Amino acid sequence: MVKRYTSQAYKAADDMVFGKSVYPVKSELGLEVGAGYVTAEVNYAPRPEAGVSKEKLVSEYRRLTTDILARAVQIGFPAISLETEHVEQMTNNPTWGGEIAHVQKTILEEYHEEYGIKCGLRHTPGDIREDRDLLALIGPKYDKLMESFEAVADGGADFLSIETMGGKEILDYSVLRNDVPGFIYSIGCLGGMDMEMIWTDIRKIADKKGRIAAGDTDCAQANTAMFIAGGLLDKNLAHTLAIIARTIAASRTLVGYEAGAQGPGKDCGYENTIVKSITGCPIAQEGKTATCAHADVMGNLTMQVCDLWSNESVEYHGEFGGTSVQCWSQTLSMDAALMNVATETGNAKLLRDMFMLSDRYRDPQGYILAYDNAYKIGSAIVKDGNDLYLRAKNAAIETVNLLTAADNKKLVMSKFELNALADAKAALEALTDETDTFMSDCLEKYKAEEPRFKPEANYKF
Amino acid sequence: MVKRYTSQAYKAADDMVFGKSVYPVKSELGLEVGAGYVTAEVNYAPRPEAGVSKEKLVSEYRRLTTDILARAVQIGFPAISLETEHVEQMTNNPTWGGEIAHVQKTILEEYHEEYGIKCGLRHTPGDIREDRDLLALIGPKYDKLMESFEAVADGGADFLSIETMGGKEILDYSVLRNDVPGFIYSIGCLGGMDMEMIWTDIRKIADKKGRIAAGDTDCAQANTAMFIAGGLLDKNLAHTLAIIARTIAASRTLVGYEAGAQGPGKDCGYENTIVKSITGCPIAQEGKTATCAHADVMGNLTMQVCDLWSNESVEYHGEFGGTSVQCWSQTLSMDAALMNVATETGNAKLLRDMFMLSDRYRDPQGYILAYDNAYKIGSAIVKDGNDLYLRAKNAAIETVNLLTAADNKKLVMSKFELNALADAKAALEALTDETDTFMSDCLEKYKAEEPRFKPEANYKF
Amino acid sequence: MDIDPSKILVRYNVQKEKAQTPEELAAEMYPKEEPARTIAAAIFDGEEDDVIEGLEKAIEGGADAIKLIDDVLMPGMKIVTDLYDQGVIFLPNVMMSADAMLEGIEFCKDQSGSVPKPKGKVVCHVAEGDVHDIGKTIVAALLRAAGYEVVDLGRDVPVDEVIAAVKKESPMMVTGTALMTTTMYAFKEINDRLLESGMKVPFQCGGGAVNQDFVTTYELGIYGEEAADAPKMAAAILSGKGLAQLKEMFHKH
Amino acid sequence: MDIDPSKILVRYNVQKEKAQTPEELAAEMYPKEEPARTIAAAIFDGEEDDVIEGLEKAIEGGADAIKLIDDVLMPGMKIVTDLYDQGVIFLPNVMMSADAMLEGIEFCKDQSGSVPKPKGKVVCHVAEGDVHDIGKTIVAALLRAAGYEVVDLGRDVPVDEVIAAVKKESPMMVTGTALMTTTMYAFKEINDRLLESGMKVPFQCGGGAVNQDFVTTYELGIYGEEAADAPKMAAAILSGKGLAQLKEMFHKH
Ligand code: B12
Ligand code: B12
Repeated sequence: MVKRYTSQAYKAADDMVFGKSVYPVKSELGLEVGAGYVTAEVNYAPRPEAGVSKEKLVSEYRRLTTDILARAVQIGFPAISLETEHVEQMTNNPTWGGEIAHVQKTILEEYHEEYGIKCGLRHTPGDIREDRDLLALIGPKYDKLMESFEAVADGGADFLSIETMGGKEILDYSVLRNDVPGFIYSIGCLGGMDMEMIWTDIRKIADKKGRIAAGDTDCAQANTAMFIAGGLLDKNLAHTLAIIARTIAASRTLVGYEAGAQGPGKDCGYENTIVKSITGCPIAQEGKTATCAHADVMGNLTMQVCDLWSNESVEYHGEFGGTSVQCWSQTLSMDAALMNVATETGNAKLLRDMFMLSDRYRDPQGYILAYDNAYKIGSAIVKDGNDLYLRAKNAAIETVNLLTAADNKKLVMSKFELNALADAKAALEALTDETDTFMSDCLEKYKAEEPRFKPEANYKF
Repeated sequence: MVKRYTSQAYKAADDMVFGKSVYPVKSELGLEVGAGYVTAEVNYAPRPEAGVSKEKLVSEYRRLTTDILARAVQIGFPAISLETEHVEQMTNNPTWGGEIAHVQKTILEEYHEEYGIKCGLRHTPGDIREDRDLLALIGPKYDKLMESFEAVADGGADFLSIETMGGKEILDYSVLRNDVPGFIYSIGCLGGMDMEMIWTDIRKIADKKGRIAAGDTDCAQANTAMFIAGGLLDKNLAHTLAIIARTIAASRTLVGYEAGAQGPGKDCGYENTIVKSITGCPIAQEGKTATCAHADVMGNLTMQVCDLWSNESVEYHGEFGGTSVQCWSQTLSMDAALMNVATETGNAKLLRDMFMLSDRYRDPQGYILAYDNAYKIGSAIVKDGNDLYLRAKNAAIETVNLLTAADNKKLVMSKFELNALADAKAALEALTDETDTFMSDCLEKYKAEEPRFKPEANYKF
Repeated sequence: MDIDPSKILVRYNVQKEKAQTPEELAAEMYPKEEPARTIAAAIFDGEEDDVIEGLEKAIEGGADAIKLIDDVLMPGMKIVTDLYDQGVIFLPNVMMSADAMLEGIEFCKDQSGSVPKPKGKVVCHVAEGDVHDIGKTIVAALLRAAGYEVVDLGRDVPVDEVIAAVKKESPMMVTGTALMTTTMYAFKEINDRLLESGMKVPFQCGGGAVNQDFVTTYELGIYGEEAADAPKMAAAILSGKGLAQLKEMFHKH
Repeated sequence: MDIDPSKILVRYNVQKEKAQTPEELAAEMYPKEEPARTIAAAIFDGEEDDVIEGLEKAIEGGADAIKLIDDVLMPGMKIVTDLYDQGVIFLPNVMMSADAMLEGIEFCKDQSGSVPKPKGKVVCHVAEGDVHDIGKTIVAALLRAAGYEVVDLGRDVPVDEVIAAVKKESPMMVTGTALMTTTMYAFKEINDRLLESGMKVPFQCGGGAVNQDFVTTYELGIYGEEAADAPKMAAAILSGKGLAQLKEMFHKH
């Protein structure tokens, strides 16, 4: 059993700020994350044509890594971090991912040596534990995944991450049905259980190889909900429900740290403000400079307490201003420069608040993720920190309470959002306080309704 | 003769801030530029394939305009402005540009009507007054250009702009030879003379059609110098010289306003901070969110006193997060939201200063364009505001003085940059105070050295 | 520090919202007579038990179970999808209403012992190599909600399997979903293999990575921007539209 | 408000700068003997008058005017381009030195009355429809500085004219510059037309819009990343390298 968080690393929400964390981490080439400055974390995807062979892939990553570093020294950025999110071949063939990590690290070393630029490298193997129809979380694919982590750690990746998928089979079902108890079960309970297993093992590999177990994200579930919710005018999911999925996800992402992760948390974990309030570990975030990858309604807000600032993903291709990775990395680094100026001039908290206010009332999601409210969600989670069900439920209830209490002249919600919120509130109030009851009720319900749900094989029920 | 500026619109540098100008302008669909808030100005280029026929081009602009507006309402942006920089066919065939303006304006009207979003549309015909080998500033191409302005004004363009090329034949020669007197002659004198002619006529068209003569930029010269200067490690032109070309350009861009332009000045005019200090007219600027189009070392700084915030240009194509215009317009609008939050919370000047400090010491260019120094250049220009030569020379000398006086612990220049600066200083000190002497000396010198220079035909000498 | 957000953003969703609630709008659309009215309301509310109860009463009252499907259940569901199309209600409501309606259909079939002829059959799939299946799930649900029989091949479906399914099922249309730029090329192959086998079935393709320009590069392809376009296209096919007409209807430029 | 910038940025150019000044480094490279030393210094300083003066003295002292070109002027210029390649001096210095050296060559030719054989001929142009010619101008200047004869067709050059010039001049290589994604396709056409006419001349292409992936799509194309690659490629051709070897040398991936 892992040790659960039952208190928060920060005494007050106002103590949190970008660039600083309670427990900074350091890469091999001098990059300190969360130690007082914000650094760009550049993300990229190879062009489809590059996927055909190992050679082409390696060459693609060599080029884009060189491009990014060349641009960074041209503009005078003191530090840069890269994240390689594996395409499926790189994880399924662990030597591919390992070689690519090595090639990238070698380039970083050369630049570090020649210019003194501080560099970090994150590798994020894909969660390949999925058959065509089913999740197969435990078994041969799991072992292959661990092999991949070993290979990229050997290759030189400083930060090890993954976006795990535990619980996704139930979330996919419940997200299209406004089923809030299903969110709690899939994200908070099933997801959390899977995370505990996998992060315990990743930490072991990290320790063995002298690397850093960085962190996870509930991309597979909370981001799915966020994307289905979409923009202000989309009609696929109420944004009040998407944010409930998100706060529940904080309880889940937290498990990674309980099982040994140390940060920087993954960029697309929009729950990371909540998580940072609890763990004090550094986090990556994405937002307005990740429009290349997706659209969301919290572009500035997510900068509020970030330690790495990411573009999520951009396909490698040409633009008038250079290659896509050069363009986006430069914009990211300029954003980081602004934050670092604020820190150096003693205005970090003021800038943080401006970031936050830009999107606090844009959407219920921004309202809850604003660091003061996020901190309150964190408090609700640690109150029952020892129980995955109760803490996820607390997060959901606190979300509903905060939204209900919001100044409705400022956070103006549509009737539709308010109705969904009222329904969620009712569903939450009807929930049991008994974890065992909840777990067995859900087991029964979802076994009946979702044939893809294989509880014994995946969660050792 | 136009009325020259001999004083500055702002009493002090500190009075300048983003989003506010002394003389705001208003578009047909409710967008007020410089009236207290910053708005994104989205720029785009059609894909090469789209250029083959008028139909394809019109369809391309229809799609990208719809894309931008659809995204803007999804994220909740209160306003948006578009700039269409013509591809050559659109200016050479005035009806093409006119029809595209009309198609775009119609879409803006629909969105304005349905959502109340405030919209602006700028059209920027290409400066087609160029033969294969020579500039042909006056003659049939000029008339065609004026036809194009009439057509886009009829089509519905609110703001009329152009990037004129007067003097470029000499700048191209002198920029590769560290020839600072050549900068003054080409940019300040020849460029200014051409601007006076063309902007007097653009203003007439604007008045006739009820549109706004917006403004010019010294893209053809100062940006050429800036690009040749490149990044920190490039070795094609000292950055100390590039910034001299830039401050001279302020004197030139100012002529547009003297001849009737009212703003918003063009995005790529990095001299616009200087110009705004004199005219009080609103300006567009580009920087860290224009990396799609080019790289520069002043990504945040250029936001300091902007009224529109632009991405310069991005080819229309797909990205994971939508089409390229959607991605960049969203990032721009988020930047604008941050600035507007600062204004609303009374922190605009503080944020302005943070933007500025991010790049003030990154490069000699940023140092001089920092609004306090930019203001001083403005003062030097208006001191001899009635004389194109003297005011351009003043700008150059003030630039050298400011750089020389800079705290060399903070603005650390390379020996190379310092040498170039010293040479420039010597060249400037050797210059006559007599405009006529300078003009006739240069005429003789460049007629001999640059066969493409046709003074009589182009500048009516 | 706080702010009055009205100058920095506009909540266009709130601004655009209809004055009436969805419930009020739905109520106006319910049929006048009973039990159709009660059943329509039960479908709108996604209450399966109430749907069944309403159907039981109707059958007790002498109604033909199979006719109830066309006369009561389908029109009741149409109220829901119409409101979704108008942007008045959201997708989960449609999903829950569809679940309730489909239960109702099952009940009717059981009661009558006979099987009604569905409006048409559609084969749905996600491209090989791609696990992003939520878009496909929505497409399938909306098709079912509109009364079509859906053969859902799931995700990460090899080209061979799609071809085999089309041969076996002879559907009126096929749908493909791809969210990754790497996987969407399978659609071209499916197109070619279908043409080779002489099966000129309209092939509607959508999903995050897919755009109209790509889809127009293969003959059978018709671009689907949003899930609701799938039942619309099925309806267009039923009304006799051919490939060219479908492209005209669903292509934006 | 002010800031200590050391935590937010690094001026890598300053950091990387050599301890020695360019003048010191150049002085180390000057030949020992006179008048070669004075002339080399005059070239470095871009002082045409001093170059001529030095040449006059040398000729008075009995030197062969034509031999001075190869023995004194070219090596003097090479110091400049070497320092440029090492990043010690900047382009305008090269341009001014080249101007001075070229004047020197003219002077020597005048003096001897004979014309020395240049190292080789290169045709330079900017693609049709494109007026961005500064890159081309730099390329041409560096080629001249390295002793090649340059036929500069200018900018916005129709394909026909490029072909005609190659036929007429039989150059050892052709260069193309394009800054716009719309104009670079002309290079492919030039390639095809050259091949049609059986002229297998290496065709180096560069400029903002051009990248290696594009250039590798046509047989004669070799990618030029920066202007200094042009004289390097010319030298490689002189040393007997063929198309395949040139690609190997100048292609990065
Ligand atoms: C949720 C999500 C996931 C979930 C998917 C859950 C699920 N069951 O589907 C999970 C976590 C599993 C996942 C995994 C991965 N993902 Co993912 N994922 C997303 C995300 C965030 C949202 C996608 C989504 O669900 N959208 C909502 C649905 C409803 O939209 P939709 O499918 O487009 O459907 C709508 C319309 O298109 C239309 N439609 C769809 N199909 C059809 C068909 C017809 C006929 C019609 C008419 C209409 C229609 O109807 C719908 C509503 O109107 C996107 C981000 C993005 N920008 O899209 C990334 C994204 C698609 N994923 C991406 C990646 C890279 C991956 C991984 C490879 C990550 C990894 N390294 O492991 C893996 C994929 C493994 C694999 N082999 O497939 C990339 C793809 C990049 C690329 N190369 O193109 C994206 C774009 C993220 C990014 N910016 O990098 N992902
Ligand atoms: C300066 C400039 C201009 C100047 C050009 C002055 C001149 N005499 O060249 C002026 C103002 C005239 C101009 C005009 C236009 N421009 Co312009 N311009 C630029 C700018 C800002 C810099 C280009 C430059 O000079 N770079 C410096 C030189 C030295 O670089 P270079 O040519 O690439 O050369 C280097 C290397 O590539 C290499 N190289 C070059 N050729 C070769 C060849 C060989 C063999 C080798 C080995 C090496 C090599 O050597 C050089 C140094 O190492 C770019 C911005 C950008 N991002 O590039 C836009 C840019 C190129 N322009 C652009 C546009 C759109 C235009 C206009 C159409 C604008 C308009 N609407 O009127 C017109 C063009 C009209 C026409 N028909 O051509 C776009 C092109 C977009 C596209 N479609 O691809 C750009 C990218 C700006 C943007 N982001 O939108 N422009």
